[in-house]
Amino acid sequence: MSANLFDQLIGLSAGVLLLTSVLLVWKRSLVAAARLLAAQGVALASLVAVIGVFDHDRQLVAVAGLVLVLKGLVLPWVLDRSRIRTGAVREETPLMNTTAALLALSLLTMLAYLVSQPLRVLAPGPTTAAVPVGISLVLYGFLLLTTRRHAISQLVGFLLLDNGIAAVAFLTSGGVPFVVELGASLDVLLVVLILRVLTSRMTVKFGGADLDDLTDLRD
Amino acid sequence: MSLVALIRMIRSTGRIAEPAPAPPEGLPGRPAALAGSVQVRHVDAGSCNGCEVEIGGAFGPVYDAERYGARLVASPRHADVVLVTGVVTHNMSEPLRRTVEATPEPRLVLAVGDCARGCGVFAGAYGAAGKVGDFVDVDLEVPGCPPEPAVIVDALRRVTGR
Amino acid sequence: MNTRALVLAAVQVIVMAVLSPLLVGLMRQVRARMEGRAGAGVLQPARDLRKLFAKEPLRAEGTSWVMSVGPVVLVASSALVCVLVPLVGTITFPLVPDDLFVMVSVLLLGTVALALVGLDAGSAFGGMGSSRHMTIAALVEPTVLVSVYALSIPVGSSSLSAIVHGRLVHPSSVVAPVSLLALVALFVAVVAETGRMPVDNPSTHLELTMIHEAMVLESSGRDLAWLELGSWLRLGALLGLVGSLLAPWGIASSVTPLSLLIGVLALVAKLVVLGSALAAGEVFLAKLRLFRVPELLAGSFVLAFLAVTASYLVVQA
Amino acid sequence: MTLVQAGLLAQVAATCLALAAAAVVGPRHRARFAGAAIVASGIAGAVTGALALAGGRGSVTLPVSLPFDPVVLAPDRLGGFFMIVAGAVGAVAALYGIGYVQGAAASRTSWSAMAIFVLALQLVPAADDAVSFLLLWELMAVSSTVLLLADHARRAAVRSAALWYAVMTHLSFLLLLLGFAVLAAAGGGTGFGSMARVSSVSTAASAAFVLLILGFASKAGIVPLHVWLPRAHPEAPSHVSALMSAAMVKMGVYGALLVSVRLMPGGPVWWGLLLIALGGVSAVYGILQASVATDLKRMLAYSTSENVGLMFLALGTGLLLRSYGIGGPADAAIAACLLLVAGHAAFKTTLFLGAGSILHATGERDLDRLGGLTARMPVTSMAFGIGALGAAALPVTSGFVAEWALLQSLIHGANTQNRLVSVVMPIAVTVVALTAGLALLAFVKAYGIAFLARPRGEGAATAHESGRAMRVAMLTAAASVIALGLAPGPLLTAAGAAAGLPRVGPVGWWGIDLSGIGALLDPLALTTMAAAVLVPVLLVSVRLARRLPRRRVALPWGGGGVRLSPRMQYTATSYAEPLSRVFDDALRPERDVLVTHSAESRYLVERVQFRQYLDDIVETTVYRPGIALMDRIGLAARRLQNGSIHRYLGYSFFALVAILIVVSL
Repeated sequence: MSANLFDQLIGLSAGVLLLTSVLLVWKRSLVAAARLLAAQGVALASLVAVIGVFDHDRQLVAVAGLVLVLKGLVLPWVLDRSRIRTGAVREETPLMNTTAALLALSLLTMLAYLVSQPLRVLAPGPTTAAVPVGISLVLYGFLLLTTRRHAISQLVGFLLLDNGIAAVAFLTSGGVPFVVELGASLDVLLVVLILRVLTSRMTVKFGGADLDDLTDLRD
Repeated sequence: MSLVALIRMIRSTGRIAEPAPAPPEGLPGRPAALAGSVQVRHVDAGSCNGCEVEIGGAFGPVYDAERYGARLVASPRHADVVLVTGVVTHNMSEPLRRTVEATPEPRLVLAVGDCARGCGVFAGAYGAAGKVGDFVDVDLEVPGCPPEPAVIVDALRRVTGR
Repeated sequence: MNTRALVLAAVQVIVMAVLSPLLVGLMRQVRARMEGRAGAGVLQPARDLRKLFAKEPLRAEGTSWVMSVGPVVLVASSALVCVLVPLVGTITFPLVPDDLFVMVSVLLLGTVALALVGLDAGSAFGGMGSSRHMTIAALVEPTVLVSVYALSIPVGSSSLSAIVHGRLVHPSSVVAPVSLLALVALFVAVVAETGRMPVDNPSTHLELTMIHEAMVLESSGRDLAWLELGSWLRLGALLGLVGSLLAPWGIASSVTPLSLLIGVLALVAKLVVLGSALAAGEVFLAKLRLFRVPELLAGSFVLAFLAVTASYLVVQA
Repeated sequence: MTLVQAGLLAQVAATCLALAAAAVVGPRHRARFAGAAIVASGIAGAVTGALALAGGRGSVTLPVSLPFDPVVLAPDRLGGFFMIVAGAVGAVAALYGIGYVQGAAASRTSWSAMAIFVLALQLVPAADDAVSFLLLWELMAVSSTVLLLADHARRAAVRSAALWYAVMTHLSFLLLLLGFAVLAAAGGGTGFGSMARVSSVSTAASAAFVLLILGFASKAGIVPLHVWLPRAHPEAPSHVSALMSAAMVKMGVYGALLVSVRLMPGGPVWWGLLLIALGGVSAVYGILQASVATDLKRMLAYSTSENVGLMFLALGTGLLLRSYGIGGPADAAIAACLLLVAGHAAFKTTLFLGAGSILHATGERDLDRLGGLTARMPVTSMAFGIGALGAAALPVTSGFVAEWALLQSLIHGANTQNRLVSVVMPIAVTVVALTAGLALLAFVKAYGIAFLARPRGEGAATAHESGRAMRVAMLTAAASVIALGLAPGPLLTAAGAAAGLPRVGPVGWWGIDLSGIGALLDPLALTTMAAAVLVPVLLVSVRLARRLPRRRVALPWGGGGVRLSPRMQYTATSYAEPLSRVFDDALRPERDVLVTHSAESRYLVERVQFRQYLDDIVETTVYRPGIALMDRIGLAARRLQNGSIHRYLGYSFFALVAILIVVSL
C-alpha cells in the first residue's frame, strides 16, 4: 500500500467516523442511532485494518476483525434489542435542544483540534493528523451522556465515547495488543449488558427509560 | 414507508395518467393571452363538496389537468379562471363578487356543477341566494351533479386550447 | 472594464434567463412523472410567464410603491447574481470582485425586496411569509459564508471564479472530504434560500404552511411575472454555482465562440442533472415544521464549520 | 497661527456664539440662531478634523479654572478622523434640531447643553494629554445628561434613564481615571507622548489596558456594559439620540483605538482576544435584542451595541493579527473598524433622525402601532429606507463596504500557520455572518412595519411630513450613507492615514483596495453593472405599463373577506416571533396567554389576550442582583448615620487618628 493511498484511506475512515458522530448528535431517532453506530463500527474497523495492513501487523488485522464483529454488529444489535424492549423510538426531550447541541459540537471539534496540536507537532503523519477526530468523538460522547435523558441514548453516548477512545488509541500507538483490545471490548460488552438489564428493569418499574426518573430513588 | 419501498412503489406504479383524449374545440372568444396557461382559483360558494371531490379528481394523477396547462392557485391575483362550485349562499355572495373583482383581466368565470348553473337541488332553499350567474358574469358552464372529472378537464382544455 | 468579461456576463445573463424557466419546468416535469402524472411539459413555466406579462396588474388600497418596485429589484438582483457567479466561464471584471460576500449581499438585496413586497400587501399572510422568509434568510447566512469560506481556503481567495478555477486545475480537491462537507452544507443552504423542500413547499396551496408563496399572494400580472422570474433565476444561479463547484469541467476560461458553447452546454448538463436530482429528492421529503428548520440549518452549519476546521488540518499536515 | 489652530478656535467661538444666542434670543427665534451657531461649530469641527487628518498640526491651550492644568488641544491624524465624524454628525443633528425641538427640549438650558455637547464631542479626540481628555470627557458626559433630562418633568422613564446613564457614565469615567493614572505613573507624565513610552508588555500596561478598555467599552455600549444605551437613546430627544449614538458612542471606539494603536501598539496577544470576545458577544446580543424589540428607538439603540461590537471585533482582529505579524489582513481589519465608524455614524444619524420624524408626526415609538407612513411621509420614508439599507449592510451603502472589508480581513487573516488565529477567525466569520443576517431581519422589520401596508394606530393614520429643516437634515444624512457606499475610496484613504495603515488605498473610480490581502471592490462599477441588467427589465416594464395600466382594487386579498381590518396585519412583535422562538434560550421571553371563557360554556372563548415581555437578560441577571446588594449595603450603612453631631465628629477624629497611624508607619 502506497503512503498516498494510506493517507487517503485514513482520511476517509476518519471522515466517516466524524460524520456518523455528528449525525448521532443531530438525529434524535434511536432507530437511526443503532444504524449509525454500526456504520461507525465498520469505519473504525476499517481504520484499524488500514493501519494493520500498512504496518504489516497481522495481529492488528485480527483486532480489526474483532472490532468489526463487536462494534459493527454485536453492540448495535444489543442496543437495538434494548430499544425495542423499551419501545422507545425517539429521544423526546433532551436537556439541550438539537440546535444548541450542534453548535456546541462545532466548538468541541475546535477544542479537539486545539488540544491535539502538540501531539501532531511531535509526530506529524496521517495517523496523528486524524487524532483530533478521535478526541472529538470522546467529547461528543460526553455531550450525549450529559444532555440526553433516555437510557438508550446514554448507551449511545457511552458507545460513542468508547469508539473515540479506541480510535485515539489506535491512531496514536499504532495499535493495541490483541489481548488488551479483547479485554477492553469485553468490558464494554459487559457494561452494555448491565445497562441493558438496568434499562429493562427501569421500563418495568417506571414504564419508561427516562433517567431523570431515577431521582425518585434518592430518598 | 422506507425509502426503498417508496422507490419500488414509484417504479412499479409507473404512469397513472390516462392517455389524453382528442382536444376539444376552443371556447369561442377566449382571450388569446390565456393560450396554454390557465391558473384556476376555486371558489366554493356553497357546494355540497361533491363537485370538490370531482375537481380533486380532475387535478389528480389520473386525469391530470395540469398537463394541459391548468393549475390551481392560492390567490385570485394569480388566477385567470375563477372556478365556482355550488349554489351561491347569502354569506358567500359578497366574497364571490370580491374574488372575481380581485382577479386581473383577462379573466373567465367557470360555473361547475348543476347548483352553480341553476341552483340544482337547492333551488329556493333557505340560505341559497341564487345561481352564480345572478352575481357575476359566467363565461362557461359545466353541467353535471357532480360533473365528471373528464368533463371538468374538457372545459379547462377549451380555455387553454391544449 | 474588459470586453471579454462583458461578453461573458451578457452570455451568462441571457443564457440563465432562457434556462431558468426551463429548469423549473424540468423539475416540475420530473416530479410529475414520479407521481405518475403526464406533466405539463418543460415549457409550461415559460408559457405561464408569457401569460402573466399579458395580464393587468392590480393594486390594492393601502399598498405602496414597493409592490411595483420590489419585483423589479428582485429580478435585477437575481440577474446581477447571474453575472457575478461563474456559470459559463470564470472571467471576472477587474474591479468588481465576484466575491462571495458581494454575491451574497446582492442576493440578499433581492431577499429584502421580496420580504418588503410581502409586508406591503398588508394581509396577515404576507407578513407571515415575510417574517418566516427573513428568519430563514438570517439563519442561512452563516452556513453560506462559512461553507464557501471552507472552499476558499485551498485557493487562498474568496473569489468564486478563483475557487472554481482552482478546482478545475486540481480535480482531486473536488472529491476531498473537506470540499464534500462544505458542498453538502452549501447545498442545504441553497435549498433553504430558494424555498425548496423540506424548508418550503413550492406547490402548496395552504396559506399557513407557506413561506415564499405567502409573500407573493398579493401580486398579479407583470409584478408576479417578475417575482417568479426572479426566484427562478436565483434558483438557477445557485444551482449552477453548486454545479460549477461540484463539477468544474467544461467551464470556459477564455472567451471564444467554441469555449463559450462548451461552457453553455456544460452548464445545461449540470443544471439538468442537479435539477432532476433535486426534484426527485423532493418527492421523498415532507416539509419540515418551521421550528425544526433551525435544526437543519444548524446541522448544515456544523458541516461547514467542520470543513473549515479540517481545512486548516489539511493545509498544515 | 496654523489652520488647525484657527479651526479649533473657530469651534470655541461658534460655541460661545451659540451659548449667547441660547441665552439672549427669545423662544421664537432661539432655535434658529442657536442651531445655526452649532451647525457652524460642527462644520468648523469637521474642517479642523480634515486638516488634522491631512497632516496639519497646531495646538491650542485653553486656560480653565485654577486647580487644573490648562486644556491642551493638538489633534493628530486619528483624532482628526473622529473630529470629522463628530463635527459632521453634530452639524446635521443641530440642523435637524432647529425644526424638531419643542417644549422642554427648546429651552435655554437644552440649547446651551447642546452647544457644549457638540463642542465636547469634537474636542475629545483633539485632546493631547490625559487630563484634558478626561476633562472634556466629563464635559461631554454632563452636557449629554442635561440634554437627556430635557423631558424629565413629563415622563418618569426619562428620570430613570438619566439615572442609569449618569451612573454608568461615571463608572466609565472612574475606570478611565484609574487607567490613565496607571499609565501616567508608569510613563512619568500625563501627556499622551510620555504615556506612549510605556512598554506595552509590562504589567502596568496590561492593567491600564483592561481598565481603559472597560471604561471605553461602557461608553461605547458594549455588552454587558450597555444597559444605559437602550434606556437613554429612546428617552432622549431624537437629535440628541442621533448625536449620542452616532458620535458619542464612537468616542468609546476612539478611546479603544487610542489605547491600542497610538499609546500602546504591540501589546500581548490576549488584548486582541479580549476585544474580539467583547465585540463578538456585543454584536450578536445587540442584534438579537434589536430584532425582537418593538420600540423603534430602543431597537436602534441595540443596533448601536451591535455595530460597536463589530468595530471592537474588527479592532481586536487587527491587534491579534498584528501580534502574530500578519500585517496585510491586520491593516484591512483596522481599516474596516474605521470604515464601520464612519458608516455607522452616517446611517445611524439617518435612522435616529427618521425615528424622530416619526415620533414628531405620530407621537408613537411603538412599531406595533405604526404602518403606512410611506404615503404620508415620503421624505422620511426615503431617508429611513436608505439608513435601514445601510444598517442591514446591503449594497451599495456605507455599511456594506465596511462589512465587506471586515469579512475580507477575517477570511484572509486565517490563512496562516498560526493555530490560534485559525481557530478564532472562523468563529469571528460566523459571528459577523449571523449578525449580518439578523440585522437584515431587524431592519426589514423596522422599515416594513413602520412604513408599509396600512396604519395600525390612530397616530400613524393622521401623520404628516416633517418641516423643512428636518427634511434637509435627514436627506443630508441619507445622502452621506449612499455617498460613502458608492465612493468609499477617499474614506479608506482617510482611514489609512488616521491609523497609519500602508496597505490600504483607493482604486479605480473611488473604489477601495485592500492591497495587503489582494482584495478590491469598486461599488460604482458594481452599481453600473446593476444598472446595466436593470435597463432591459425597466424597458419591458415601461412598455407593458403603457399597454396595461394598473387597476385599483379596494382591499388586499384576504380570502374574500369584507372586514379586513389593519389589526389583522403582522406587527413587529409577530414579525420577530419565529426568531424569538428560535433564540428562546438566549432571550427568555415571558409570554402570558389570558383566555376568557364565555359565561355560557367553557368551550366557548370570549377573548384571548397574548402578551410578550422581553427583558434585557443581562440587566435582570447581572445588574438587578447587584443593585439589590447595593441597596442592602446602603441600608446597613444608614445605621452609622443617626444625626448625632458628636458621632460625626467622632468619625472625623477616628479617621484623622487612623491616617496619622498609617503615615507614621
